[in-house]
Amino acid sequence: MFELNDPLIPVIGEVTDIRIDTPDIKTFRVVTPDGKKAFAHRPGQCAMLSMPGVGEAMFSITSSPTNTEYMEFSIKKCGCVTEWLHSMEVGQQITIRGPYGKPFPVDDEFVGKNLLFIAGGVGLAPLRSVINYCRHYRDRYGKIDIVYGSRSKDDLLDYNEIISEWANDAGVNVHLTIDREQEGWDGHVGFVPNYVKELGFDTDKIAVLCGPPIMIKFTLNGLYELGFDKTQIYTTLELRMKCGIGKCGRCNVGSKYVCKDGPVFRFDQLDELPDEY
Amino acid sequence: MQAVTREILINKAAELLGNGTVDRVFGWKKGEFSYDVTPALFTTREAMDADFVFGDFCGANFSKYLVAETRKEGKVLVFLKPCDTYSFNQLLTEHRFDREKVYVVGIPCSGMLDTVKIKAVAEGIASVEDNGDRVTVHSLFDGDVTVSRNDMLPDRCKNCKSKKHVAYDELIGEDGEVIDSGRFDEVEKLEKMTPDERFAFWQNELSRCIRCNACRDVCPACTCEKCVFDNPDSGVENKAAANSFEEKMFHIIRAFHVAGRCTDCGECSRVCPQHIPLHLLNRKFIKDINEFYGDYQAGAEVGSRAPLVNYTADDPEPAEAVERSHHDA
Amino acid sequence: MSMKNIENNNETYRPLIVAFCCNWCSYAGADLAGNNRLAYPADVKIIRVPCSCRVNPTFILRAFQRGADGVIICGCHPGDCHYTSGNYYTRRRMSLMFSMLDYLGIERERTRVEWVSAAEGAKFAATMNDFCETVAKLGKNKRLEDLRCKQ
Amino acid sequence: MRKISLDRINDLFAAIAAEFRLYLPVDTNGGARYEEWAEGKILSDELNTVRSAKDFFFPQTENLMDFKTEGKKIEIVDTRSETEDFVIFGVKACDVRSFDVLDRVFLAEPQDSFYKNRREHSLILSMACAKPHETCFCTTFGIDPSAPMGDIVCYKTEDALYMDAKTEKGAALLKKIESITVEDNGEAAEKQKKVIRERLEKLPLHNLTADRFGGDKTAEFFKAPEWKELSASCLGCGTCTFVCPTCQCYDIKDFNTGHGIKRFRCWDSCMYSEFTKMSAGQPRLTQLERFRQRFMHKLVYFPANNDGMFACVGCGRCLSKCPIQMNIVKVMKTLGKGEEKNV
Amino acid sequence: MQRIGVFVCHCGTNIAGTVDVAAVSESLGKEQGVVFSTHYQYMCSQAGQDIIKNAIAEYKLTGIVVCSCSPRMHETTFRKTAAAAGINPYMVEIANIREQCSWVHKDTISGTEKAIILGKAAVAKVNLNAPLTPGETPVTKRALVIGGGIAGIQTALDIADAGFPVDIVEKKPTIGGKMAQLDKTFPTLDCAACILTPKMVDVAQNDKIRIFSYSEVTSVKGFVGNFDVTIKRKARYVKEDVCTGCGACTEKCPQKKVPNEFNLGMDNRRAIYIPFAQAVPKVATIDPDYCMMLKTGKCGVCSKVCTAGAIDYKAKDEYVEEKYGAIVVATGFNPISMDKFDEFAYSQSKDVITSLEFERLTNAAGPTQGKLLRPSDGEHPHTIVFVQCVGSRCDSCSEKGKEYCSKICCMYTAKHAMLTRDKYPDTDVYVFYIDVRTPGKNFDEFYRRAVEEYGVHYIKGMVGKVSPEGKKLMVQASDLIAGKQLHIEADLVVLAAAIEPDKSARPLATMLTASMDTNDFFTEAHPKLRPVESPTAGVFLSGACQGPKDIPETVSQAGAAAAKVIGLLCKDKLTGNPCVAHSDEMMCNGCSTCEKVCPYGAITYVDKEFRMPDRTTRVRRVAQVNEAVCQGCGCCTVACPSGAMDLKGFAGKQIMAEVDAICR
Repeated sequence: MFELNDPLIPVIGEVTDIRIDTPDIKTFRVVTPDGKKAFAHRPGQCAMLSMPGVGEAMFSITSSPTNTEYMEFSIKKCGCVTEWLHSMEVGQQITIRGPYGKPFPVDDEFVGKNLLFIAGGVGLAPLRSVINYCRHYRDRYGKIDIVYGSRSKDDLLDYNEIISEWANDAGVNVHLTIDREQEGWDGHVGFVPNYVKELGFDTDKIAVLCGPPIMIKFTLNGLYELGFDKTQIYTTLELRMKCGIGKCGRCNVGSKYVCKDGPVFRFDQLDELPDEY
Repeated sequence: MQAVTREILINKAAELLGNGTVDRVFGWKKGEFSYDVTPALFTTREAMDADFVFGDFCGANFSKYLVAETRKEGKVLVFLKPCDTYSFNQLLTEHRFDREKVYVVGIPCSGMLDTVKIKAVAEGIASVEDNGDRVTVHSLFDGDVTVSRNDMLPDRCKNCKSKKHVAYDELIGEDGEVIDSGRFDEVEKLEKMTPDERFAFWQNELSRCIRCNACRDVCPACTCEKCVFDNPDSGVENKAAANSFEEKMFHIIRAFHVAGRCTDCGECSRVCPQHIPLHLLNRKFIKDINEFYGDYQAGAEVGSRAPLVNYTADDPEPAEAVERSHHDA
Repeated sequence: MSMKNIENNNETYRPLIVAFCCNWCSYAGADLAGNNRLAYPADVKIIRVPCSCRVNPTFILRAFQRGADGVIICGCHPGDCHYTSGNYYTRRRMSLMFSMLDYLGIERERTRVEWVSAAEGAKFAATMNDFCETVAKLGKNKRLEDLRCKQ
Repeated sequence: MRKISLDRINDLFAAIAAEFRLYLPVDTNGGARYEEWAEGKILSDELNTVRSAKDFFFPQTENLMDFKTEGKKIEIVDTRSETEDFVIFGVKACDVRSFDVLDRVFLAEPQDSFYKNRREHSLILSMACAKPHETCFCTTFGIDPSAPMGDIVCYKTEDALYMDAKTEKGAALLKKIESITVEDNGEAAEKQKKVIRERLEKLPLHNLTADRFGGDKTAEFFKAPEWKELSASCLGCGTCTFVCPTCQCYDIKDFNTGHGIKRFRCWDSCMYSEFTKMSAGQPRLTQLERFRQRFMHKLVYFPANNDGMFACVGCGRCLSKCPIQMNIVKVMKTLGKGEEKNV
Repeated sequence: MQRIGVFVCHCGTNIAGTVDVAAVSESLGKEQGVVFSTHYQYMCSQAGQDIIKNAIAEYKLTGIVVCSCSPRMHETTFRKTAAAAGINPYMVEIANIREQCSWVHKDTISGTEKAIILGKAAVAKVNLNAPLTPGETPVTKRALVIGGGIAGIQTALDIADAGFPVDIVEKKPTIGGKMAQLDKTFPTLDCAACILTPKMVDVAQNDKIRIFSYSEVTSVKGFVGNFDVTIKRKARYVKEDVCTGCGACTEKCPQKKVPNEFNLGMDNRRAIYIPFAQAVPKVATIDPDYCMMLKTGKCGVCSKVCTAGAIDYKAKDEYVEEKYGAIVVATGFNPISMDKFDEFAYSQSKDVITSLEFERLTNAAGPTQGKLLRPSDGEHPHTIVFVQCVGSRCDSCSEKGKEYCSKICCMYTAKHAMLTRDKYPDTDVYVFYIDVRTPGKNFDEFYRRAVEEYGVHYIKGMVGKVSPEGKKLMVQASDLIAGKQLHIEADLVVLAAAIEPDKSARPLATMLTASMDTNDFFTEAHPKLRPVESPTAGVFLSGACQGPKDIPETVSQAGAAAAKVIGLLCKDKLTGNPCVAHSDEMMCNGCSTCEKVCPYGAITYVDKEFRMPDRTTRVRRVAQVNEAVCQGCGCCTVACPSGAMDLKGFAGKQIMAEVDAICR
């Protein structure tokens, strides 16, 4: 009866590349020991990474599903598992299981729509997957706007990719901002929510939000002011998870399990949930 | 039967609420059955008249609740039984709450009934009637059974260490005396066993532990901001009890952590869903402390120096001490 | 690891002894035993602590969990503590702890506190010889072991 | 229906045990608990066991897998093995229902192979409740203690045990013990049922209803002011969770044995302050929120996802075990009362 | 994750003879975190250290494990090596595979196995090591001496001699202490005043020394190098800087009936007084308990006669706050009260006196101008009985005396007996003793002279009872050697009262967080090796506050304390031991348990505002460790129930990792 793997039993992943993105964010490239992508996923989905003896934690898969060679995870140092991951060297094996959660509706609701991605800090990590997916299938979607802000230039994730690839794509507008003036930065300065309002987007699009709670709160207000409706705005949640399959009870909010029914939610769906996320 | 009545307590509380001494009362609230009594806050006489209860099943020690209660605004009235006042003092010694924010009404106690023992008397308890030295259990199916009240007392009340209040602002009824109880008899019985017998005894008891943490969470000495068992950095964190080592580890360390601070209130044994006689671990420490370093009752006075933060130049050596704890030998 | 297997196959049971030694007296005493080439069994593994009062009873339980057969704590003689009073606290803590272990039916001979000064190399060696022999006679620690840690 | 006289009940156990591992409630000084039958073990007369029967399928701790690490390499060792068939004797109606609740969680896709393994290899011999306790309220959830589910239903009278197979597995087992049992017309069992039903009428919680709760009640109850008072004296221990037959939250932890890592699963409780804590924050900061979660889950969230099935079976364990006597009945009555006033 | 280098030393054949060093190196190379492992002939040699330095650079090591001799031998060496190569010295751990392995085990297999295990333990520990930096604190270059007796005087003079400013706080109006009350000193019989008063003058004239007489320390805060002390200068109603010490006021003051404490109440002084002729500072003081002007507002004689205009009836207590780097306690001793010794009739007869009263009776500046006269009637006593060990060496269960030996009584009694016989050869002198203890240079010779040359009757035995009968004192005693009861008709009985620490010592110890023994003597940091230091860093002990002492001992200890103070004040900064305790404030319960076990008073509690996880703020009482004071014993870490307290360098996790590695 055990020919099938239990969902809790992971596979081995090997770290083949480590990129230092910001002082506290690193991006890890992970493949199976025989060099393949561990499993297929959809944009916005997550995976459980673990180092035996240290712990297991859920991370969103940063790389696009269209990348069939490997997966990438952009991880911010903030706890014991992430601290350990940050101390890894290339060649280190870890365990990986997934994919978990519901993806962004890139193949239904998003199709044919203009898209607005708003991210703050490490919040870009889960959006990177969907942005690159949409860039890959560019003709399926309308205009793409990306607003991304961070504390400083050094804290901007994937800066090179944004500048050299995203910004050059046709129909993709990238709006970068940092919180405070900085030498060598001639772009916009200011917080993301204000910048969104300044930019003043039309409501003919779907917005996807990801970032620290305070940013989400104010950006959301800004979008409402611009006339956006809750049904047009998506986000992705972060909660403590253990099993990833909606059984252990940890990420239960109302009748939903974030690991299974999320992490991607539309704001009108979130409104139905008790305020415990 | 308890010497004070519900009415006396309600009147007292109403008086203190009325004259502004306190703004809330920590007391017992009645539930579905006679033994179904929950600690609860009351702010009005009307609420107390409706739900306040005092009787044979009001065993919960309220001292620990004061840690959280005193962080709130205002002053709280709390009813403390003699044994609770020891925990109260111990918490004060450890600076766990602000004395000024509590008004203590000491109430006498004639021992609380043991729900487990009552339930063993008859199946389907409709109600329990206390007639002084006899207790009548009304069963749903089997009629009435009358038993000796003393037989229905839990070990902690049978071997009550003190009927004297060591802390109060006001006392209802007469104060009692410290009692020379037989509370170490059970410990001595165990000490007289062979090591194999003792091991078998504890293995049997502790193997039932489900690590629900009720003993810890009810313990007035366990008010740590973060318990070592919940702290991954402590090196002893664990929450599973399937492994016999971990149960032992948990209970040994917990007993050691409260050694010299445990007032022997017996709450740990009262709440254990598996009826593990946990108080026998604590009492062993108390008995040893008394024998090795002189009598010491935690909480008897505020500010006393606990035996584990004290020493004398001629304390017994560990080997000698272990030997001495078997004074039969 | 391989060495351990060879030993297990060829020799009789040897106990695993963890010794906590205070830096100022007993660790120096152990060094003196070394200087004087006073032999004691290799079963004894020493952990250096600043003072015997640094030894938390949880360390002792941890050692037993992980497979130690005996735990000994060595410190300065009472009155001679480098930190004036540390060993007095050790004495109280360990008296109570050992008494508790005994109460739980765990062989009392598996735990010991011994005061060894920096000048007592001979006493250190003799103590360890005696302790090893005592624990060896008791055999493997079964009452405080954690089966998960047994390979 | 098969019958065996009580003085031969040991023969019955021996016959079953010859074929399967047999577990049954026996008395200990901490109340009744399931133990594997062996010669000399006597069936407990207690109404129910202190711990529920969920342990058989969802044990307090279980090893999930082992890891070996060397340098940068990791090896995963699958430690699973197929369980042998086993029999649980004397499961009460409430606990039998709890298996359905657990199935909804563990057998939902993706299935939990550890649970499934044990569940599929079990045979459940349920027992009708002769004398329900004052804490019992299984009828609230539509459970009939006089007619429990299970592979075989048993009735115990003064002098005999009656067994009725409800499944094929059950029938096969009854067949195997045919030689020591006799056929019975079921009259005694019916009589017993009647007695039980009469007794149920007398229970103080007999009229408790869960009608006011269900999957669509989140908005109604989540912000109810009553939670504050209900949770005020909650100690935050895990007693209710751990004795509960349907609570199934778990934690996954690693244990370094020095020779490798064991990844194990153990019971966890949503009442624990550490339960949802993560390095980035804590969504349920207060005991009120944690307390509310437990009861909302049982009475609202779980039914929302499981066709209205409540995650409570009315066994009453939490009523008798909670250190401060706070329990689901008080929650239901308090919250329900509020609505009554509005009507 | 650390990058650890393992270096296994052969120590010639010392290690390699019993331990397969190559196998150790190879095995440890596989441990978690180890990226480099090697072995070498002599790791401590320059070449060996170079191997370490090169490996640090080449493999970017963050931690070092050296398997070699005892850390007590070369830990410092390898720490310096690591520091020189740019990694924190506290990232080095030593596995002792020589003293504790190769030298004590003969068998190569078990020796190698053990060496590997010890190495694994060290690796496990380094994996959890964190860089540690010793804290630095500045030193206030000023010392405070509390007590102006001979101990305080000597300490102050020695410190001032080295060029550091010193303040002396003395609670009496003058410095000088007990020694100023003595007549002659044993065993040389010099006059106490003759040797003491020049020193008092030296103090007065030394511009590095300030005297706060008639003052008390009321609060001490801070720690070694940085004490903040508040000194209360009691109002003496005489302007110290104006008074010339002429003494006119003390002669004219109409209040003549004030018991003179300097003469132990055996005569009277005025309400305004100078304790004795050589007092320093020589300034008058008004006794507010007796001064009519202060009590009733009627008198003012002293003000009228004072030509300097020094009298100030409106004076108030003043508080001085001062910073000090070091504090010397020299609070001295007092004879115990004789109230509980009724059997000797001390309270019934004026002619039963203590030895210190006897000193005053024989002192030329005393109430009898040095003539030995009975206090009751002023007649010459002809039979004097000295009783030894009154209140000393008592049973532990006895409630009235002390268990310890007061040490000085044997010698001063011999002195008293000898001096009496010398001046008044017609006097019979009996000394009752338990033992005569005379260890000390020329002490025994002195005692023997008393017996042999001066014919003092030394009788081994205790006096049972003294009863006054008429003008006589009937002394009942036993002679243990002769085995008989004695009845002596004495004129004067002198009791060698036990000495005890001054009553001011206990509250002072609390302020200083210095520990005391059960007799209220200050505890020394180490009874043998650090006898003049208190366990509290920066607090030093001088004289009898630490235990009974005679003058030479006191003076030598005073000098030793001064030397320690000078050593401390010489430093500009104090570098602490970085292996100190620290508390995790979020986990601290504020229970004070750690504070109670800390032998150094390094832990204090503060009320601090915290932002709690639920975004509320709460004031919590939390422990804070003063790293400059903590010595790193770790006692608090075990006492702490919540595990908030940990010890850097010997953290609980580190020790457990070692345990795990050993038991693996």
